[in-house]
Amino acid sequence: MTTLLDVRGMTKAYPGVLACDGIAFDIREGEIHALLGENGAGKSTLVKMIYGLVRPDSGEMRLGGTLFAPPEPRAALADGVAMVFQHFSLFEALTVAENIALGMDDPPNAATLVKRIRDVSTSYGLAVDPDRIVGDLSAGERQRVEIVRCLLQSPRILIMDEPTSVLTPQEVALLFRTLKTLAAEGTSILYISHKLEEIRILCDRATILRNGQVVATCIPAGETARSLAAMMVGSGLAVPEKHRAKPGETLLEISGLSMRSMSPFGTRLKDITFSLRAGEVLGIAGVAGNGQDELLLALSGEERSPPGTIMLASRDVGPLGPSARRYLGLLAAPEQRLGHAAAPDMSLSENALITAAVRRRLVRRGWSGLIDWPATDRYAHEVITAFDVRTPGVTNAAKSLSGGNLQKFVIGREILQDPRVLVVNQPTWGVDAAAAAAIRIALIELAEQGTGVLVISQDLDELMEISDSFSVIAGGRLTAPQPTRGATVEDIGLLMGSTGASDAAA
Amino acid sequence: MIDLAGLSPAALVASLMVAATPIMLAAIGELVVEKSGVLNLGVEGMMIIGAVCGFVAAVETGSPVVGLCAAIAGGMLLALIFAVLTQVLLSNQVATGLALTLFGLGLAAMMGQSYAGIKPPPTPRLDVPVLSDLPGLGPILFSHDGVLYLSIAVVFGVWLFLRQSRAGLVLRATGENHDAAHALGYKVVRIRIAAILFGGAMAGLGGAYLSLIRVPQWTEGMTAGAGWIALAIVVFAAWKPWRILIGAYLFGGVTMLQLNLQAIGVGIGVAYLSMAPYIVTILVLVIMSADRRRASLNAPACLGRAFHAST
Amino acid sequence: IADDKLKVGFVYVGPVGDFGWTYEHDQGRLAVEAALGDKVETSYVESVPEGADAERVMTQMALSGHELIFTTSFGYMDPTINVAAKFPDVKFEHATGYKRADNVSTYSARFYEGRTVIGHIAGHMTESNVIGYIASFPIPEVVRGINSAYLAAKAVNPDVQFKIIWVFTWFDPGKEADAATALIEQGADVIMQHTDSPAAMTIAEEKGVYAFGQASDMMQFGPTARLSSIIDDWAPYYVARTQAVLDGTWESMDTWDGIEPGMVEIGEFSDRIPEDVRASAAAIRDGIAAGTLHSFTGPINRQDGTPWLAEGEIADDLTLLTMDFYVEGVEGDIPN
Amino acid sequence: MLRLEPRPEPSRRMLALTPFAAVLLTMLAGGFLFASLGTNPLDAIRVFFWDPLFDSTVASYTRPQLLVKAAPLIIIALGLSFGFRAGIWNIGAEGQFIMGAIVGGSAGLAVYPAEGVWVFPMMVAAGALGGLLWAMIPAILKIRFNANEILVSLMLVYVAFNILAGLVTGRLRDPDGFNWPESRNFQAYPSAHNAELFAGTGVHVGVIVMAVLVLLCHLVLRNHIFGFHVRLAGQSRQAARFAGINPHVLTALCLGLSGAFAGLAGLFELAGPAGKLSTNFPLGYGFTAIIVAFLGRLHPIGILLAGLLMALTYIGGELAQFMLNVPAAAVQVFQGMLLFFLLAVDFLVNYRIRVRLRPPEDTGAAPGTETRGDTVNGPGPGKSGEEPA
Ligand SMILES: Nc1ncnc2c1ncn2[C@@H]1O[C@H](COP(=O)(O)OP(=O)(O)OP(=O)(O)O)[C@@H](O)[C@H]1O
Ligand SMILES: Nc1ncnc2c1ncn2[C@@H]1O[C@H](COP(=O)(O)OP(=O)(O)OP(=O)(O)O)[C@@H](O)[C@H]1O
Ligand SMILES: [Mg+2]
Ligand SMILES: [Mg+2]
Repeated sequence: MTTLLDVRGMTKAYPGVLACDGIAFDIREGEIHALLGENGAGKSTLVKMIYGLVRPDSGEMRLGGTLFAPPEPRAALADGVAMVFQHFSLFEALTVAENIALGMDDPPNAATLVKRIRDVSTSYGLAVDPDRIVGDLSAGERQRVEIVRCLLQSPRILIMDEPTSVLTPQEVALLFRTLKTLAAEGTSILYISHKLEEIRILCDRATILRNGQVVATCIPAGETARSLAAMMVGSGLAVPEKHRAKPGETLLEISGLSMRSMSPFGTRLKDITFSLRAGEVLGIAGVAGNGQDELLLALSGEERSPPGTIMLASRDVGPLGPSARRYLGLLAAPEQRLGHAAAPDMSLSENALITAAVRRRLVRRGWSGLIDWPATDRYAHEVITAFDVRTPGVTNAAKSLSGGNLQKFVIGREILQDPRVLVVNQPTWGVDAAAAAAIRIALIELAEQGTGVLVISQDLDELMEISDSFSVIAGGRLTAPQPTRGATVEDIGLLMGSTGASDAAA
Repeated sequence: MIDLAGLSPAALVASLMVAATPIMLAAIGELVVEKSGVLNLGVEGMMIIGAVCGFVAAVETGSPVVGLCAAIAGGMLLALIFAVLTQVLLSNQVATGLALTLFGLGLAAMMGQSYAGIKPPPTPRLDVPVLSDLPGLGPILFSHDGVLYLSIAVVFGVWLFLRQSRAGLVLRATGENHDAAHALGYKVVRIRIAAILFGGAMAGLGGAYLSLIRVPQWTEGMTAGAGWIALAIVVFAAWKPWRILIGAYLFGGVTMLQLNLQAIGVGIGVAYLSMAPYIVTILVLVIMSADRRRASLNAPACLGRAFHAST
Repeated sequence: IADDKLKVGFVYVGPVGDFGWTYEHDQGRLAVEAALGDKVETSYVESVPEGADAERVMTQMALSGHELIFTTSFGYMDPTINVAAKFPDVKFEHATGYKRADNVSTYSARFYEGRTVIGHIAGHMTESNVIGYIASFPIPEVVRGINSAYLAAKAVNPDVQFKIIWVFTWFDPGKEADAATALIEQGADVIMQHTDSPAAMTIAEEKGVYAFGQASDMMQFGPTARLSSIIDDWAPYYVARTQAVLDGTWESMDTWDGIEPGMVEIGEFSDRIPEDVRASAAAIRDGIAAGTLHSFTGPINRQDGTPWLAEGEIADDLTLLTMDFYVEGVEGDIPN
Repeated sequence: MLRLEPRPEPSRRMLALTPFAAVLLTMLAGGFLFASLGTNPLDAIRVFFWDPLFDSTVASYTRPQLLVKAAPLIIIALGLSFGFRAGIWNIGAEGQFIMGAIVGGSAGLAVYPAEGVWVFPMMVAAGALGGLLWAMIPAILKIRFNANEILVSLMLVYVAFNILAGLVTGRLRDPDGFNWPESRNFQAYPSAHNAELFAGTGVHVGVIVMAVLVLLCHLVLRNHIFGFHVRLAGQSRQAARFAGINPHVLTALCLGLSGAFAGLAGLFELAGPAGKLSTNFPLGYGFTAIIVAFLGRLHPIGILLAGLLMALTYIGGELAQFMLNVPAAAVQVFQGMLLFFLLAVDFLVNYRIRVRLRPPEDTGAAPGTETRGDTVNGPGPGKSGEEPA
């Protein structure tokens, strides 16, 4: 195979960090090439430079032998470089066809475009309806829209930044099939993911980054996930040890919970019933957009639920708000780190105050309502130390942290409040392997101390690793929990597909 | 006692169209601005600058057409200040808009100082021999000035532009998610500046309609709050061009009806009649917004948010 | 700063460019400069809101050496009295108010006299017998004007009807234009106004009905529509009062002048008014000036039919100054 | 080529320097403006910025008047700043100002001519309540019907004005006032009069209240959980909900607070400097206060300084009119320029200018990366998170 893209000495500095430091690698024609690294290793920065979104400080690229320095994404697109973003770049209020037209240099008229969308989506098995409003789509569907948008440009290189973090195993399988077809047709794919197993299955070669530098290149199929992780981190990786403690009394009991979503594009919860015991880790699997967010909101108290549907230690907490529930020991950590679990521009101290005010008594009691800032700082510091959050200090803004570090802070903030029940949604989404392992270990340890832990996750390996039992959420319904031991990822995946994931993936 | 028969619907409609045209022009301009994600509260300032520029140019050249062009240019120049401040220097849009109004009112007063008490050249009116005299439809359809027809054409054009054209799609996308638009390679800042300039042009034209056609004279402060009404009508219209037309005509209609009812001698308190247009606007807004989904879908998601591309 | 010129200050409620109330006061100021030349130095502050800001402006003027200050809006009454109390050596002249002090005079014009003249013309000129009246605020002065115009019109045209629109503004060209349009739609073929902008005149010109200039002549806004006008002419009074200060003869007094000394001036009659009407209108004007005629001469009933003035009785100034009722024949209610 | 680059932290130095830079730039540009009008620019600048503070004949009077003129602006802006930080856009403070004056004034007139120390406090309470209730209309319509509060509060300004016009020609008309559409003058009703506290200065209780409120708001924003919730909501609605803040309650609180402050300012103004209700009572303080709030960067101390600067331009403008015969319009233009320059240089607090030799392309962040100078909800101040000590 011939080299399609040759990258030499790419360097990009941001104030305070050298995001990319003389990176050199190459992509061959028809190759699926993985880019691996911890959070903040420089993967996104590198691909943004290739796509013309970020200007390198120095370095040069050659595409098919000729010098390639796209000043803007349009130029990159014109030269055949397309990109699917880590965070979707879609317009929610517009239709699929409009979104796709926006991504094209010279879109044909509406009718032709719709036809071409249909053609591409059937030939690659990527079902999308051109007339639907993107806001109505599930995460998986949105990603298909992005991919179709790229494919219509017939790219020579397709860049995908963490594409699978929001997909079901079936959707992942479908995506992989599509990518392999593309590669077979000669398209090169540059693929970023934190899921090492996927990379082993999919990718022909891998380039591993650490601190903005290339530290290794390898053939993933010839490595284990462990060895890949070790190359990324530069040392061995701790593996969560699943506990075998005996679950205690029932702490949380959900019965017949039905609620409509407050967001226009949300999923309605239908007759959710389950219970969670002290010391138990219950996993909830499911495709994104099947009611996970709504379930978390219902449990955290952001949405009130009908009386009698949520009982915490035999006490009806349905009508209570988040603060009252926290006071009683029901804590939660939502999926969205920036903007939901944490306020981007606020300091870590202030972010600690967001949930810990009640249980840690950070606000003086009685009428005064004055904040005890020294105590708040101390608590934030405690979280940082206990969870090895890498940041200069508690006055740093939440958004200055990398994804993994912020996630450790968000989870740690809840764990150190000594919850009776902790609900987490996607605890390791987009988090690098080392940080993800740390978070999983912390959750298991928490359960060992007698807390009931509910983990909502799309990452089935993660659920297999830490949960005692699991159920599947699909179309707003929850299956009866069953023990994890003895189940396989394939079993759960089938369950997810059979119970109504079909209507989300239609 | 009350002689409602004294109300002639045809005459009422014809006059409300004239009363509504300045606000409609300003509102359709602001709609485009807001669709691109920018909130410009300086409509009043741009209108009055348009009024004075149009007046001065028309008087100096004797041509109302030159006046209207000058008004458009004047409105755009003022809008350019807003554009530079908010798009390049990233100043707060609400405060900058208010300051723009203050500045515009002062500047217009200064420019117009020696033009008070002068009559501008008349703007010709369409006067189709037979049609204009048709009872009912004649005065409504066939006896207005060109700008009034132009204003309706602009509403139609904006509707067509936003719905059918690629540039319109890009504009909507920019207002919807500026980061994504930027990532797709669209020049967010340039698009927004263009939209702001269009808004300035329309506000300026609306102002000149006031000073050259509706009340052909220049007097300080003559817009008297029309710009604020235009802003209200954009929200009232839920950012839909056709509803701008309906909203502006409704507002003009309530105003004219109020005055007519007074003239007939309907014994409702004048103060209550005068507040009627505002209360009706609030009521319509409440009824429309109660359907949360529809209303929220239409507001540009990035409205009023500053955009800065970091590299 | 220390020169021997008399510093005369003017506080205006609107912009001098309003072509109405403030414009005419500023004409008076310019007349003072023209008449007294380098014996005086005038200055003004325009668009001063009534209330606290007015008080501050007057104080600053007094502090900076102004010895005579004209405050030209009713709403400046209390501020004028307050500031005058603090500066006994400064003379104040307050327009249209009723509170005086040793160093505060008041002055106003009997505009209603002018309205009798134009009401007379309007009564003759209307063919539809509907006269439109754009009223600003329901204050005694405006009510008085409506009544005197109505009585004069009625006297020559028993079928005449007044349609009145209250716009609750002194100055909003757009609204005044809309009001004029509505009145014309309601059949008015003569428009009178008690608001300050020339908008109504412009509309009248455009729609081919008659109108009268208000405060200033407004000829240029309605060359064919304009029949006549009521012009405020403050110049003689301002010159005289300034002269009095220069002469040291200034005393606090109350002036309510009308047509006679020229404070209210009737603009030239248009050629479109028939010869005989022009003559009769001139006779009324001259009669009022000579004191042989009064706008409110009995018998006059109030709107509700109760008698107000007996046969031959003339209204007293206090009733006129506080007038809050329509005379018999005017339709509608005074808003309150 | 010049390029803006976000600073990691807002610059303290620029925070202090930019207002001076803006004033200097305004002096320069204003100098040209006045020169073009035939006025000596140096004289004009002196009259605007120096004389109100230091001129031997007028300054002893104008200095305290700065406080009097600024007090309503600052009080209203303080109230607005909470909502603006939380992304709740009350544009109708003018209406709340009017209603505060109407309700507070009516309360006083209702008991006229009763004398007693309770009269004025009762009026103050009624004034705040009037503003608060008027602001609750957009609050309730927003909470219940999701109606845009910018529009509703703005429309209610016109409604309030018409109510005022109706009342002063009707029920509130001074029975001894020759039927002029005005209320009784509170200056002539000792128990209700918000009289000056220090003879000859015009400084009234409202000025003291303003000072207290500045400190109180500062404290609340920094150290009180309510202030924290307001800041949090301004950053992210979702995070605020997660923190247990009920958005409806927050909307009601922020609108209510700004309404109450505006009402309070209205009552102080009515019972003190203005004296009586009339259609000339509203002067646009409610709108000017919005600019003051942003110029003050929504920070209480900043608002105090911005309010005083605004007052300076008003008073300087009056002096310029009669001392130099500058038309009022030029004064307004000058004020507008000052605002523009203040807004224009403000970006230096959060950005630095980089000079680049290589022409930079307009490239930038992916959709996931934060855009600086940006709030999560609605039109917003870029610096809602900043909190200078
Ligand atoms: N726009 C920016 N401004 C300043 N620093 C940045 C910017 N973008 C990235 N960085 C910094 O550059 C470094 C590399 O970031 P990059 O996004 O490339 O990491 P990544 O490998 O994609 O991480 P992740 O696995 O979390 O996606 C990080 O330290 C990050 O903080
Ligand atoms: N404008 C910026 N200034 C400073 N740091 C930035 C900026 N944009 C991004 N970063 C940092 O760059 C790093 C990587 O950014 P990226 O866009 O890849 O998102 P991310 O944090 O990796 O998201 P996720 O964890 O969800 O994958 C993060 O640490 C982020 O905080
Ligand atoms: Mg990344
Ligand atoms: Mg990441």
